[in-house]
This record gives sequence, structure tokens and C-alpha cells, in this order.
Amino acid sequence: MKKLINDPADVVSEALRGIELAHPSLRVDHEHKIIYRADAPVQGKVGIVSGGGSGHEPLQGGYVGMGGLDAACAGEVFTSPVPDQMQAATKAVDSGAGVLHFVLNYTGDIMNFEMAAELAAEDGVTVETVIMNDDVAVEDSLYTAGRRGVAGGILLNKIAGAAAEEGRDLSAVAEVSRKVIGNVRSMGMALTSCTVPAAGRPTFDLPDDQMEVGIGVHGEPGRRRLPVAPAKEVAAMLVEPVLADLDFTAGDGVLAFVNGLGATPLIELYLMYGEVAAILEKAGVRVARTLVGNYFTSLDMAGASVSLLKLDDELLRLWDAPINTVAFRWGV
Amino acid sequence: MKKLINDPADVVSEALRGIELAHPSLRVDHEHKIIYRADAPVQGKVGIVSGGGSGHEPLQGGYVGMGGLDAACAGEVFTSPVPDQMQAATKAVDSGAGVLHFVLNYTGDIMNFEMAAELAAEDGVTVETVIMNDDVAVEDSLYTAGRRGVAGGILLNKIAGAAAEEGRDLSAVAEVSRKVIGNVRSMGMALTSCTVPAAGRPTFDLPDDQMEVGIGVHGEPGRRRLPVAPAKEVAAMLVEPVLADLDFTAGDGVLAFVNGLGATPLIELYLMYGEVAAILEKAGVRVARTLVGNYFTSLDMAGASVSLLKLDDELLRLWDAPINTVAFRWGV
Amino acid sequence: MGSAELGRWLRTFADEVTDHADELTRLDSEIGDADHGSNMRRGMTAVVGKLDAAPDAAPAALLKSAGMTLVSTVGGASGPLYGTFFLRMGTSAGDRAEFDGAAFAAALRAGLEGVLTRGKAQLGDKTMVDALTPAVDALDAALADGASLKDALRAAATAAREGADATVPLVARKGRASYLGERSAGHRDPGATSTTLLLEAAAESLG
Amino acid sequence: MGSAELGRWLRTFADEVTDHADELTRLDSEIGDADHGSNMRRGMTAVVGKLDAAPDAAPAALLKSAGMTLVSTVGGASGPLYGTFFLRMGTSAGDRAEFDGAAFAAALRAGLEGVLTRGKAQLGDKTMVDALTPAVDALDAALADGASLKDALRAAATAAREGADATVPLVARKGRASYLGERSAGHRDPGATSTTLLLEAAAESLG
Ligand SMILES: Nc1ncnc2c1ncn2[C@@H]1O[C@H](COP(=O)(O)OP(=O)(O)O)[C@@H](O)[C@H]1O
Ligand SMILES: Nc1ncnc2c1ncn2[C@@H]1O[C@H](COP(=O)(O)OP(=O)(O)O)[C@@H](O)[C@H]1O
Ligand SMILES: [Mg+2]
Ligand SMILES: [Mg+2]
Ligand SMILES: [Mg+2]
Ligand SMILES: [Mg+2]
Repeated sequence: MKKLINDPADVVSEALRGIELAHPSLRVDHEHKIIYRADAPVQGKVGIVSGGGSGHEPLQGGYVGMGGLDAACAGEVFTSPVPDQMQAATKAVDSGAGVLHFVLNYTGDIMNFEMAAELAAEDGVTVETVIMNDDVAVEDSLYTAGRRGVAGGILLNKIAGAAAEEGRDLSAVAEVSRKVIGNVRSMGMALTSCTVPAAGRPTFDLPDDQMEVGIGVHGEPGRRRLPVAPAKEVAAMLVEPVLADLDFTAGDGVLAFVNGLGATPLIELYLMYGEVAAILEKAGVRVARTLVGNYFTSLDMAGASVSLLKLDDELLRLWDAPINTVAFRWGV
Repeated sequence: MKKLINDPADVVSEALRGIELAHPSLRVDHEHKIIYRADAPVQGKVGIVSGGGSGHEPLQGGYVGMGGLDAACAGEVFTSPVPDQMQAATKAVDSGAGVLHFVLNYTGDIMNFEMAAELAAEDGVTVETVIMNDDVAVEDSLYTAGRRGVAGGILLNKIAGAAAEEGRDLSAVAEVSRKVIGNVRSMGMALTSCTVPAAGRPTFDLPDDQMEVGIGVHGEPGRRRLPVAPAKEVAAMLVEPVLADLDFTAGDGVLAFVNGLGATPLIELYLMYGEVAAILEKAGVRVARTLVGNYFTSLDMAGASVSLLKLDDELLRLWDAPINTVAFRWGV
Repeated sequence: MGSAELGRWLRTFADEVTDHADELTRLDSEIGDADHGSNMRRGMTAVVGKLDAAPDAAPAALLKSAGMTLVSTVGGASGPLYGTFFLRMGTSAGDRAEFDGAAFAAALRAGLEGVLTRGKAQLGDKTMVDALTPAVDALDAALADGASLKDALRAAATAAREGADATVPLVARKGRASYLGERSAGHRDPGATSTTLLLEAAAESLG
Repeated sequence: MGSAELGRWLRTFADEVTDHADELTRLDSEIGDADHGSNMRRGMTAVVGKLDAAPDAAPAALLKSAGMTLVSTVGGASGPLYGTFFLRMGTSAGDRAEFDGAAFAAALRAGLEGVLTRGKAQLGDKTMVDALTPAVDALDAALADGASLKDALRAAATAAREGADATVPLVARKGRASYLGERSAGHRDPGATSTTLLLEAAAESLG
């Protein structure tokens, strides 16, 4: 394993130190591994707390700030944070307007946020929870853990953050959040595995001529292993299942999001976006907004995911609203 | 080679297509492979043209826009653009106030920009050229090609772009550009090689327990090959030669810039920044601004570079001035 | 048995988890995200720290503190699940200072119930439940047959291992492995494997 | 010789460059940035396209168009250098339709001068100059000794290859390889190698 780290056990806490030093607009609770916007709690505003395993850059902290999250809880690499973290964050960002929990649909995240919500209730904080499950690679069913939450969570951060900034109340912010979740679908693929620092070796072995399609964001192997294909074909493998799962032709167009998994250069992501845009055009899907870059990575995995969010006036306006975070900044 | 591409020969042109589709604020001349800010030429403003080999994300185009560059010429991967490109860009962005050429100090870039300046002169455009050479890994001497231009060029784009936006004249913008060049120093290292699409295999082989220190940004091997070391030691190897080359304790503090070479996750870059900040503090260097991320990459190389820019009131103000580009956006 | 024995059990489990951390992580890398070994090691190391800090806590307090510690330090799926398991054992311990076999079996069953409510998994979903359920059943049965606690725990450990072995051919329906669909078959479930270590530690250090 | 022979020379060089593109890129990956082969192939392929488009251009026009095409399609260091080389050859050709040995040698020397002015490299800096200089000198010397153009070009090609071989032990002082300092020693210079192909193509197709 080749990484710019010290003791693998300290990766998360040492990265948090760097984030705090690099971004005066953020406050870090090192004991609980929580990244706060410096001015939290914001009076009268619904608080938004997210959290998840570390290793997904720009880290949860990249979306903390005005127009985004109030707090992000960083778990160990690829391990959901613990209830104490969410409890502390929930208490800290509640200004009385209540707190919304953003959870990606993984068993661990669900259970830890569930326990945190139980504890927060004892603290007298009203908590609502929304669960992102946008990954069309996973078949949904009552008897399984359901679909994973992947890159769509980034779009949720932005749009719900803007809604909260507008001063909407808890149920209204939760409502628009559920609308985003209902309107977004994603699909990803990997050219290489990632290497978890504590594990020290790649999570899975992938021959030089193979790729994993329908990949998770924690190095879980994908649904299928296929021969490596040209970008044009890979784009089709990602976009088609997304289009098949929801009608994106209706409405006011889509936000098209090509996300990098960490080690794939931007030049390839833009090339991929060119292919995605061509497929969408053929499918009669109008692109109203575009996002291309490494916004929800899996450590050093090479690969990409495509997400489509069906827009309407409200979502479009909230997407365009000002935001001031490490990862997204516009209008200020 | 595993990449999300089609024919390796088309990587640059296909990526440009994606960039144009993703960013309405940019205009792309596909014949000449030039990325323009959509409103160029800006009346009365000095034009700024940069260019270089592709493969350095967020591509030259990432710094094109209000408060940044007017045009960026994209060469083949790691190959400087040709004079025709710079000639066309220079003509297109000149509003009569003259055009400044930003060149990174590589023989190819120097010669191609030189020829372009000769051609632009024949077109009746006044051109000034500034050459970035911030890499302390290379010994400077009259008899060699001199120091390479590396990540410091990004800081130049921002600061000179702001000066031009203020309406300063050509010589004034060139003057502040030379101040930046005089005040910035960089040093980089790599954990892995990168793979040039057309070459199809890693530029150099690096054993699992070795790293290259004093690396170039085109996969040129570094000055020394050393055993892999903890981040704390790597940070020292990068910061110390930078501090040894210029006194950064004087003045109004520094801009500290930890740059990723492409495949190194942000979590490692922030961890590295924590180490860099600790060393600077010990050395009595005050950090006034920080930049951490993949701002000048080498395709899919894993590694990082550290740049320090000595600030004064003027540079600080120009750094903070509004900018609206793909890579940097604030104040608007 | 009392706090001393329970403490020995947890310490033995901690040693087992540490010795097998790489194996557990490797299993998790095949159908999960390569962290079960480091998760459990991190958690049980913290539990041992708590034991050292409060050596003479009563059984209920000891078990609850172990549960809280796991919840607070592990995260992931295994944190809440193992945490709930020990919390419920603690509740079932009530204020008794000593356990007989029946009381210990009842506590284990309470822990299992906790895991089922928290995780909503059923037998055959390819989770730790597939090791824990047969183990608790085997313990009850052996005690009912009048076996000594030691022998009964041995039977429970064997049942746990058999249950974990039986997860290999299964297609996961809960947890991260479920995302693999058919591809999850042919691999041993990491959580069922760590649960086997828990029962083996009991057989070794209790009764 | 006239345009026909010059065209043959350029086409032969283009073939050589294409056949050796991987080798040139490999050499460049050792002390440069792994693109010299693809750069030269891209450029010479374009030159051949221009030749096909304007089959009966006069020598000066033909050489200048080759130079302009290389400048416009190659980039990097080799684009301006090889481009300037052919541009200067074209200028030196003036309006003559036919070259004798002396005139061709004079044109090559003019090209060399162009490379020196553009690149400011000196003999021994580990660049294409280390192959081109001895080649041009050898051509002059052989012609002065009354050798046939064919033999003189063979001597030039041999001198170029020896010059390229001699770059192996050198520490580069110009170009990308200079960044390696001492580490640049022990590797053959890519540009000197492609220049050898240029001279070998001349020996094969001219005189
Ligand atoms: N719903 C569930 N019910 C019971 N056990 C579960 C459930 N989901 C997962 N597990 C167990 O948790 C184990 C994985 O634990 P771990 O890897 O530490 O957490 P994570 O999957 O969050 O990384 C699985 O092997 C499985 O035995
Ligand atoms: N200043 C110079 N003068 C003469 N030749 C040079 C000079 N700099 C570089 N070269 C030649 O150019 C070759 C490299 O060409 P190429 O790889 O195509 O360009 P780049 O180095 O820009 O990638 C070197 O091997 C060397 O022979
Ligand atoms: Mg996990
Ligand atoms: Mg090059
Ligand atoms: Mg796991
Ligand atoms: Mg080269």
C-alpha cells in the first residue's frame, strides 16, 4: 500500500486536523470527529446533520457551510459514524427548529443514525430522517437491505441545504429532500479497486482487462465483472439503467452529474460527460445543469458514476441558490 | 492501461467536447483546441493566454473566466501546444490592450510560445511573456534549461487574472506576474508513475516500497528515488527545500498550497497539509491563505507537491478578489 | 459465574478478535467493505480498557458498559448489533451478582432478541444471526439435557461454527453483502465468523 | 536531386518514425515525458499528407511546407526544432529546382544553424544536435574528399548514429532530460535517435 499517511489508524483524525487548519470557515470537534460550520447553530434555521464513513472525498466536510450542511460526522474509513457523534452534532446544530438527518442507505448507517435519533429525542431535539437510496445497480426489495445511497447524496446536500437556508421548517425541508430522493438515480463502475488504509491491500483484485459494473462506494465489488470497454460503451452501461428506472424526459430537464471515484483524471470524466450528453440527447432528455468532478469518491478507486436528477422549478432554483462550502461555492 | 477513453488519439478533443457541454461560461475552438471565456475579448482589459500540454487537471480551461485567464491552449497530453494555437488565441483575446503569455519553463513550451509571439507581432498584437519556474527540485543554471514551472502557475493565473480584471495595463500586469514568480517556490513527489494514453503503459516503474522525490509534472522521473516514508517525513522533504530557497518568514505571511497529482485522495492531501502546517509553524512562517486539492495534476499519478507563495498586501488582495472559473470561484 | 468470569470471557473474545482481525477483514473484503476485523478489534480493545478501569463492576453494569462501548467505538453494522447484544444481556442480568447456566442462557437469548429487533434479519439472511441463533438454541437444549455449563457452551460454540459454515453457500439478503446478489454466494459471512469467536471464547473461559 | 527525391526522403523518414515510434517514446519515457515517438509520428504523418496534396511543389516550397507542418502539428521541443530545421533548408534552397551534393549539404547546414539558434543547445548537451552536427560535418568532409553523394550520405548517417550513441553517457544540459541531472546519464537521447533516422532515410533515398 502506497499512501501519504502516517499510522493508518490515525488517517481520519489527522485529515480532520488538516481540514480545520485549511478552512477557517469550519469548526472541528476532534473528540467526536464532527465538522461544523463555524456559525452553527444558525438561529431559526433547521439544522442538517449528515455523516458516513470517511474516504468519500471531498469528505462529508466538503458540503458543510452556508447553504449546505450544518454538521458532518466522520466515521472511520468506510465505516459509518457512531451514535454518540450524531447525537452530539444534532444537539449542537439545533436552534430549536429541529434537525434533519441525512443517511445513506447502508445497514450500518441506518442503525447508527437510528440509535442517535433515539438519543437525540431523549435530549429533547425533534429529528426527522431522510434516507438516500439512488443506486439503480441494486435491486430493491422488502426482503433485502434495499438500494445503496451513492452520489445522489451530494445533490441532496445542496438542495436541502438551500431550502433550510430559506427558513423553511423541518417538515418542509424533509419534504423537498424526499422529492430529491424520489427524482435522483445513479449507477457506477470501477476500473480498479480502492485500498483501505487499515486493510493495507486492495479490497478486490481486478485483472487488467476487467472492470466492475454496478460498483458500491466502499469497494464492495459490483454486480457484474465485464471486459474493459471504450468510454462510449461504458457511458451507455451507466446511463441506460438510470433512464430505464425513471422517466427523465418529462419535467424541466435534468441535472447530469458525472462523478469520479478518486483516481480517475478529470480529463477522462469530461470525456465521459461528452458521451453521457450524447446519449441523453438521443434519449430526448434535456440537460439543464451539469456537474462533473470528484464529488463523492471511494478513496483511490479509478472509475466513475453517473447520476441524473429530474428537475422542476423548485429544485432548479434551490440548486442555483448561493452556497459557500469547500466543495461547492457560488453566489457568494 | 485502464482508462475511461475511446481512441487514445482523441482524448484531448473528446475531453474538450465534454468541457464545452458542461460549462456554458466557456467557449471552445475545437480546430485550435482553445478554451475561451465566452465574453472574450473583454474591452479595455489586458488579455491573458496560457497553454501547455494536456493531462494537468483541471486542465488549463479550469482557470479560464472572469478574474482568470482569457484563453487556454490545450496541447496533446504532456506536449506543449503549437504556435498556431497561441497565435489564434492571442488575436482573439486582444481588445487593443495587449496580451500576456503565461509560459511554464519547459523547452517545448518556451519555443512554441516564442514562435507564437513572433507571429502575433506580425498580426500587430503587443505581447509580453512571463515564464513560471518555481520548481526547487531542479538546480538553476545558465547552462541548463533552468527550473521547471509547476503548481505555482495556478497561483499566477489567479493573481494576474485579478490584476488584469482591475484594468491594469500590460506592463503592470506583467510586473505583478513577475512578482508572483519571484515569490513562489514548489517541490513535488510521486508514489506512482502516470500513464500517458498514447504510450499505454506507466512512464516509469516504481517498486512498491519506493517513491520519486523532486518529480516533474509530466511523469519525468524525480531527482532522487527513496524508500516510501510516512507523511510527516515526506512533508519535510518537500517543505524544507522550499524554505531553504527563499525566506518566507518576512512579509505578510504565505499562501500554502498542497497540490495533488491526480490519484491521491483528498483525505491524504489534508493529512499532508496538517504536517506541512506544523512544519511551517515551527519555522516561524505564518500561513495567511491555504489551498488544498488537485489543482495541477499529472494524469493519474499518485503524489503531491507543496508550493509556498510569499504574500504582501497587493498579492493578498488580488488573491481574494472575485473569480469565476471552473476550478476557482468566489466573490460571485 | 460472576463479573470475574464475564470479564475473562470478554478479554478472551478481545484476544480472539485481535488474532483473527486480518481474517475477518479479508472475509469482509470479499462480500463487504474490508473493515469488519478492524471494526471489531477497535471495539473490543476499547471494551478491555473499560474492564481495566472498572474491575469490580456488577455483571449488569459490566455487560452494559461493554455494549455502550461497542456502540460508541465500532460504528458500521457490527457496532449497533454487538452493542445491542451486550446491552440486552446486561438488562437481562438485572441485579444478580452470580449467573447459573439457565440465567446465562436467558441473557444470551435476550441479546439475540436485541440483534433481531435492531437488524431485522432472519435466519438464512447470511448474517451473524445465522451463527447466534443455533448457538443459543444448542445451549438451551444441552442444559435441558442436563449437560454441564462447560459442555453446553462447547455445544453452543460448535453450533455457532456450523451456522457460520452454513452461510457460505447462502445469497445475502441483509447487510452490505446483499448488494452483491448472487455473487455473495460462496463466501463466509464475516459477522457470523466473529460471532463464532464470541461463543468459542465463552466455551473457553466460562463454566 | 529534385522535389521527387526530397519527397521520397520525407516519406522514408515518415515510415522510419512510424516504425520506431514506440522505441522513441520508450527512450523519452526514461529521461523525458514519453511522447517523442507519438509527437514525431503525428508530425510526419501530417507532412506526408501535405506531400500528397501538393505533389509537384518546388524544393523550397516543399521543404518549407514540411517545416510549417511540423511546427503546426508536433508541439513540444521537437516541433519547433524539426520545423525550423526544414524551414531553413527551404530558405537555403532558394529557387533552385535541382540540388547537387554541395547544395544539399549547404541546406542541411542551414537547418542545423536553425536548430542551434532556436534551441540554444551546444554539442554535448545530449540533444539532437549531438547527432545532427557530426552528420553535417561528415557530409561536407566526404564530399570534399570527392565521395559520391550516396557514399557521403552514408557517412553522414553513420556519423549521426555514432553521435546518438555518444549521448548515452552524457548528463543532459538542455531539454526535459536536464531536470534529471546525473540520472540522465546512461540513457540514449530520443531526439538524437530520431535525427539518426532522418539521416538514414536520406542515405537510403537520396543520391
Ligand atoms: N441487518 C443485519 N442483521 C444482523 N447482522 C447484520 C446485519 N447487517 C449486517 N450484519 C452483520 O454485520 C457484518 C458486517 O459488519 P461490519 O463489516 O463491521 O459492518 P459494515 O457492513 O457496516 O462494514 C456482516 O458480516 C453481518 O454478519
Ligand atoms: N534546446 C534544445 N536544443 C536541441 N534539441 C533539443 C532541445 N531540447 C530538447 N531537444 C530535443 O528534443 C527531444 C525531445 O523531444 P520531444 O519529447 O518531442 O519534446 P518534449 O521534450 O517537449 O516532450 C530531446 O530528446 C532532444 O533531443
Ligand atoms: Mg464498513
Ligand atoms: Mg512532451
Ligand atoms: Mg464491513
Ligand atoms: Mg517528450
